[in-house]
Amino acid sequence: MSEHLIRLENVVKEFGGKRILNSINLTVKDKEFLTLLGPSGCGKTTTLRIIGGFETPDSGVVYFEDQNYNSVPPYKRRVNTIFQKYALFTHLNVYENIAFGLRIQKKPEDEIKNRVCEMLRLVNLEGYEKRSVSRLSGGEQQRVAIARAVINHPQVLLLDEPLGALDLKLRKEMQVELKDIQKKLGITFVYVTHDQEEALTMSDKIIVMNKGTILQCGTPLDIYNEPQNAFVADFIGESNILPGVMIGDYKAVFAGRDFECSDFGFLPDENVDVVIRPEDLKIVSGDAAQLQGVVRSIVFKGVHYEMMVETEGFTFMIHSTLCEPVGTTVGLYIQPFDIHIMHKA
Amino acid sequence: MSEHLIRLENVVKEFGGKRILNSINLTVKDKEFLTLLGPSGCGKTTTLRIIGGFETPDSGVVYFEDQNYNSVPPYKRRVNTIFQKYALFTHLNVYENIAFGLRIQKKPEDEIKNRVCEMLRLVNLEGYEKRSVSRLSGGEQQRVAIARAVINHPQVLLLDEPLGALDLKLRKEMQVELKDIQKKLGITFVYVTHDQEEALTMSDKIIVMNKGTILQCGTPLDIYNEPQNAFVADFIGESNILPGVMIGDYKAVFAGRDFECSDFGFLPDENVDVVIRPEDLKIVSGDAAQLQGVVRSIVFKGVHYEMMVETEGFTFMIHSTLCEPVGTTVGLYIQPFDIHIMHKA
Amino acid sequence: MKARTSVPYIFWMAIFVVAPLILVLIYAFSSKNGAPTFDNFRMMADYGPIFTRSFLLAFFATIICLIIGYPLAYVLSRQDHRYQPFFVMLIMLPMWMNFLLRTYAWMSILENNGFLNRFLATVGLPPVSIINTPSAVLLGMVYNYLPFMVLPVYNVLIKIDVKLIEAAQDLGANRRTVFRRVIFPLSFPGVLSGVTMVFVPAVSTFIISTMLGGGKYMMVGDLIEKQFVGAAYNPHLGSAISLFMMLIIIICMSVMNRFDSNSGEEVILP
Amino acid sequence: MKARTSVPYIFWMAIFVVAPLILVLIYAFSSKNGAPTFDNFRMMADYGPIFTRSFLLAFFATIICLIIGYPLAYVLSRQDHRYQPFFVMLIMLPMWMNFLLRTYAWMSILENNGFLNRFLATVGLPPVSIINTPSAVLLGMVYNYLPFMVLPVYNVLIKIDVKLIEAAQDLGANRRTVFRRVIFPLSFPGVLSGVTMVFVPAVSTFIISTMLGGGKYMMVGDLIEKQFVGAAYNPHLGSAISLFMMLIIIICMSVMNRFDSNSGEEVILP
Repeated sequence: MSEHLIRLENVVKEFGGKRILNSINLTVKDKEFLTLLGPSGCGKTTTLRIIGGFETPDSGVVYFEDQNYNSVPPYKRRVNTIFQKYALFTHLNVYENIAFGLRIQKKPEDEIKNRVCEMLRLVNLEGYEKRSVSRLSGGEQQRVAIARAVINHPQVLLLDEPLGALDLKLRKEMQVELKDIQKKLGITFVYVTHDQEEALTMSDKIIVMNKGTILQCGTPLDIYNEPQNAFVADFIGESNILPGVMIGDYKAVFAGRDFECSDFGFLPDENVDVVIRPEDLKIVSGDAAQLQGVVRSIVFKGVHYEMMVETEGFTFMIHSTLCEPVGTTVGLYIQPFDIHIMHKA
Repeated sequence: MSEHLIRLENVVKEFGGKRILNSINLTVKDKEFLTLLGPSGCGKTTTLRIIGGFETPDSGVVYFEDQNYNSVPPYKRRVNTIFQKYALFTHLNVYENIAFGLRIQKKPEDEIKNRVCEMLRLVNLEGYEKRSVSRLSGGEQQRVAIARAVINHPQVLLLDEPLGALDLKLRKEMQVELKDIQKKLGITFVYVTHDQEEALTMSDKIIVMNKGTILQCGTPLDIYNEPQNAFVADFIGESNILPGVMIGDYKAVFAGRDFECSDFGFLPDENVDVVIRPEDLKIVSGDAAQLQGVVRSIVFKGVHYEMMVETEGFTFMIHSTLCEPVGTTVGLYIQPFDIHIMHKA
Repeated sequence: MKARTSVPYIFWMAIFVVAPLILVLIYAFSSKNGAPTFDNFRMMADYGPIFTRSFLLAFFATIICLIIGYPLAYVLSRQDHRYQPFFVMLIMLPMWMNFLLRTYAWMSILENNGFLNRFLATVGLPPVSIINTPSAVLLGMVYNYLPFMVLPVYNVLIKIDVKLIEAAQDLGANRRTVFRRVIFPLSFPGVLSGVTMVFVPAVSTFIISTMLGGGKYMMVGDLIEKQFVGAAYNPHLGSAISLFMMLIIIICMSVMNRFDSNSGEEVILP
Repeated sequence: MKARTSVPYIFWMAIFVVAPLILVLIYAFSSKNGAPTFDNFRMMADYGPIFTRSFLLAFFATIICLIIGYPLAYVLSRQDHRYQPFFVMLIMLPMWMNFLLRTYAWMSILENNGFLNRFLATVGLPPVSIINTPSAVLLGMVYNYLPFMVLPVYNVLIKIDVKLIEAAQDLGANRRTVFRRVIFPLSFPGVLSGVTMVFVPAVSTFIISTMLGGGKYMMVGDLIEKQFVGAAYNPHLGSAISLFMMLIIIICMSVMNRFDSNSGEEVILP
C-alpha cells in the first residue's frame, strides 16, 4: 500500500464550458486532516465531490490506494460525506437517519441498535432517537449528519463547509468536537471551508485554492508564516501588501526606503509584493523607528487595537495592544524576518 | 429635546406565556452606534422590533424624543430597518426596491431618480438598476437593503444581524462600509448581533443581553476590560473562568494559591468567579512563576498559539506567540490588574 | 431508470396521449363519409352567437369569481392558523358533491316558487325572477368555479413572507399601500392561475345553462355535447368545435404565462 | 381588512357556500311531497351492484393510473430541464379538450371496426373486441384521469433535493435502493394527492360508461344524472345518493390525510 490514501492526478473539470478545476494534483495521507481552503467558487467543493464520486473528472485520474477510481460510483467508495446543509432524510426520524447506512447493508436489527446508540453517545444526542429531523436545531442536525456518516466506518470523511450554518459560538465548539471525533475514530478527514481560522485551527495540512488552481499546500504554520504569494497571504490572515523592489539578496525597497529582510534569490531589481502582518509592525520611539507615520483611525478589537497609520506612500494596518491617539506621529519598526517578499502573481 | 433619542422604560414582552423581555431599560443617543449583543433567544431581536414598532410592549413605554410611541405604527416612525434576510421585494427590480419609500411619499419622478442614483453610488451598485433582486449575490442584496432603508433619511436605522448571511471576508468588508455609511449620513444605528467581534469593532456602545435581561451596557473597552459577570466575560471573548474566594481586599485565592489583584469591596471569604483572558497568562521561567503547569495541547491559530496548560486544580487556555512542546512543564504569571473578580451570578 | 430505457417509455405514453388527439384532428377535417373537408369549420360560423355568449358568460363568471374570491382568499389567509384548514375545507366542500346536484340545488333555490322567493315572501319582500335568465346561469357558474379561484390565490397569499409586509410598513406604507404595492403584486401569479382555472372550464361548461337558463342560453359545451350524445349527432362538427376551443384556450394560456414570467420585472402598479 | 370587518364577510360567504348543501340535506331526507323520510336511503339498497361496480372500477382505474402515472412522472422529472415543460404540456393537452370529445375519440378507436382493429388487420393480427366491456370503461377512465395522477407526483418529485439522493448514494445505496428508501417515501404525499384526485372524480364519473361500456355498466354518476336530468327524474333519491357518496369520499380523504401527516414518522418500507 502506498503512503497516500487518495491521489488526484491532473484532474480537470468543466461545467457548461467553464473550467472549474484546472489540472489539480493532490494527495491525502491516511488519518490526515486535510483542508481545502479558498473563496467561494474556487473549486474546493468540486474537488470534494470528485473525491466522493458525485462528479467524474473530464480528464485526469482519481486514485484510492493506487487504484483508478474514476468510474467507481459513490455507493461503492468507503467514503462518506457531511453535506453543506446536512441533507438529512426528512421522512425518517433521528434513529432511522443514523441507521440508514446499516439498513442498506442489511445488518441484523440488534447490531444496528447497538451501533446507532453508540453513535448517539458519540455526538451527544442520547434520547433524540424518535425526534423528527426537521424539528432539530442547526447544531443538532449537524450532529445527526456526523453520526449518519461515521456509523459506516468510512476510511475517509468528506466535510463540505459543515459549520457554515451555525453561529459563532457553536462553530467554535463544533471545531473542537470534530477534531476530537477524528482523533477518536482515526478517520481521514477532507474538509472544505472558506474560513481561514477554521482551517488553521483544525488541519494537519491545508491546500489553498483560487480559480480552480492550487496555490499552496502545507501545514498551517507553513501557510501562515511562509505564504507563497500575496493572495495566500491576504486570504490566510489580514496583511499589509505593498509593492516593492528587491535590490539584492536580503535587501528590499518599499514604502520609500530600504529594509533588511530574510529573502534572497530574486532577479536584480525584480518588482515584488511585500507582505507584512499587522501584528508584526511595532510602534517604537526615537531612533529605532524605520518609518514615521500618523495614526488615522483606531478600532478596538478586544485582544488588540487596530490602527491605520499613514506613512509616506502607504497606509499600514497595525495590530497592537497599546494605542496611540488619532493624529499622533508614531515610529514603526519591522523585524527583518517579518518582511515577506513574494514574486508578483 | 432630551439628550436621548430613544428611551425604553421597563419594557416587558411575552410570547405565548413565555417572557422574552424582562423589564428592559435602555437609552439611545442621537447619532450613536448602539449594539445589542447576545446569544440567540436572548431577546435582542424582540427589543429591535419593539423600537421599530413591529411589536407592542406588554407593559412599559417606548419614548422617541420623550414622546410615548407605544401605539405609533411602523409606517409613522422615522425609523427604517435592515432585516435579517433583507426582505427585498422580489416582484420589483433593484431600482424599484430602493425607490419604494419615495414612491409611497409620492415624490416627483426626477427627485426619485436623483436620490436612487445617489444611493446606488453610496452602496457601489451603479449599473444594477434593472437587475432582479433574486439574481443578486448575498452581498449585493445586503447593499440594496441598505440603500432601500437609508434613502428615506431615517433618524434611526435598525439592523437585525445584517451580516449573518455573508461569508467571513465579505462580513469584514461590510463592517467597515456600514461604519462609514453611519458616519457619512450621521444616522443613529441600533445594531443586533451575536458576533462579539462585530460588536467590538463597530459600536460606540454595547448592550449585552441574556435571557431577556440586560447584563451590561458600556463602551467596547468597558465591556471587554471590565466585564461585570462571568457570562459577559465569556461571551465577549475567550476566557478562563474559575471559582475563587476573596480573602480580603486585593487578595484572592484560586487555583490552589493566593494572588494579588486589583479588586476590593467584597464580603469576607466571598465565593467569586475569577476571569482571566487567555492572552493575559504569561509563560515565564524561574521564580517569577506563580503557577506550574504541563502543556496538554497546542493549536496554531495564526496570530498566536492556543495552549491548554494543566495546573493543579485548573486547566488554563493560554494564547501566546511562543509555543512550548506538549508535555513540558511551564511557569505561569498573571499581573494583578489582569485578574478580574466577579460576584457569582 | 436510465435515460435510454426511458425514451421508449415516453414514446409509448406519447402515443397513448396523442393518438386520440390525432383522431380528433382527422374527424375535424373530414366529412361524414370520411372525405377531407373544411366544412366542419365553415359550419361553426352558424353558431357564432353561441360562441359569443359562452365567452361573455365565462368572462363575467371569471371576473365575479375574482371579485368575490380574492377578498375571500385574503381574509382566509389572515385568520388564525388553527382555523384556516376548517375554512378551506368549507370552501372545498361543494367540490366533493356531484356537479349536477350542486346545480340542481341552485335550481330549486332560484325557481319562481323556490326557496329564495319563499324566504323573501316570509320576510315580506317582493319575489324575484331569476331562474331562466343569464344571471342564473352566471350564478351557477360562479358557484361551481369559485373554489378554483380561491384556492390558488389563497395558496400564494399564505406563502408571502411576513417580513416583506413589515419591510413595506417600515418604509412608510400604511395597510392600503402595503396591499396595493406588495401583497397584490406578489399574489399575481395566484390570480393568473385562478383566472385560468375558472375561465377554461367555464367557457366549455354544459348542463348548467340547461338547468338554470331553461335551455334558452345554449353554450359551447352544450353544443358539443349535442354533437356527441345528443339529438344533433355529428362528431365531425363536435371535433371541429372542440379543436377550435382548445386552440383558443391554449393561446389564452400562453399569453397569460408570458405575462406571469415577466411580472417580476415589468408589472408596475400606478 | 381588519378581523372584525372580515367576520361578516366570511359569514355571508359561508351562507353562499353552505345554503345549497342544506337544501341537499332537506331533499335527501324528504319524500316527493315534502314529508321527512328515510326512504331515499332505503331505496339506495336496490342499487347495490351499481355502487359496487363504481367503487371497483374507480379502484382499478386509480391503481392503473398509479402504475402507469408514477413511472411517467418519474421519467419526466429526470429529463433535461429544458424539455420538461414540453412533456408536461403534452400530458396536460387532453385536459384542455372537451371531456366528451376525448371519450368519443376512444370510442372510435376501440369500436369493433374502429381504428385499432383496422390497424391490427393491416399488420395481420386478429381483431380485438374491447368496446362495450368493462375494460373499455376502465381505459376511458384511465385516459381521462391520468394527468391528475401524473401532475401531483411529478410536482413532488421535482422538488426532492438532489442532495438527499447523493446522501443516500454516499451511504451505500445503489439506484434501486435510493428509489425504494428515499425517492418513493419522499414522493408519497404526491401519490396520496394523485390517488385522491383520480379516485374522487372516477367514482362518480358519468357518460364514460354509457359511451364506452355500451350502457351495460351503469355507474353511480350515471345513476345520479338520471335522477336529475334523465328519465328517472327523482331529485330526492339523487340527493341521497350524492350525500352518501360525499360522505364516503370525505371519510376516505380524511383517512388518507391522517396517513400522510404521519408518514414523516411512521411509514417505514420493508
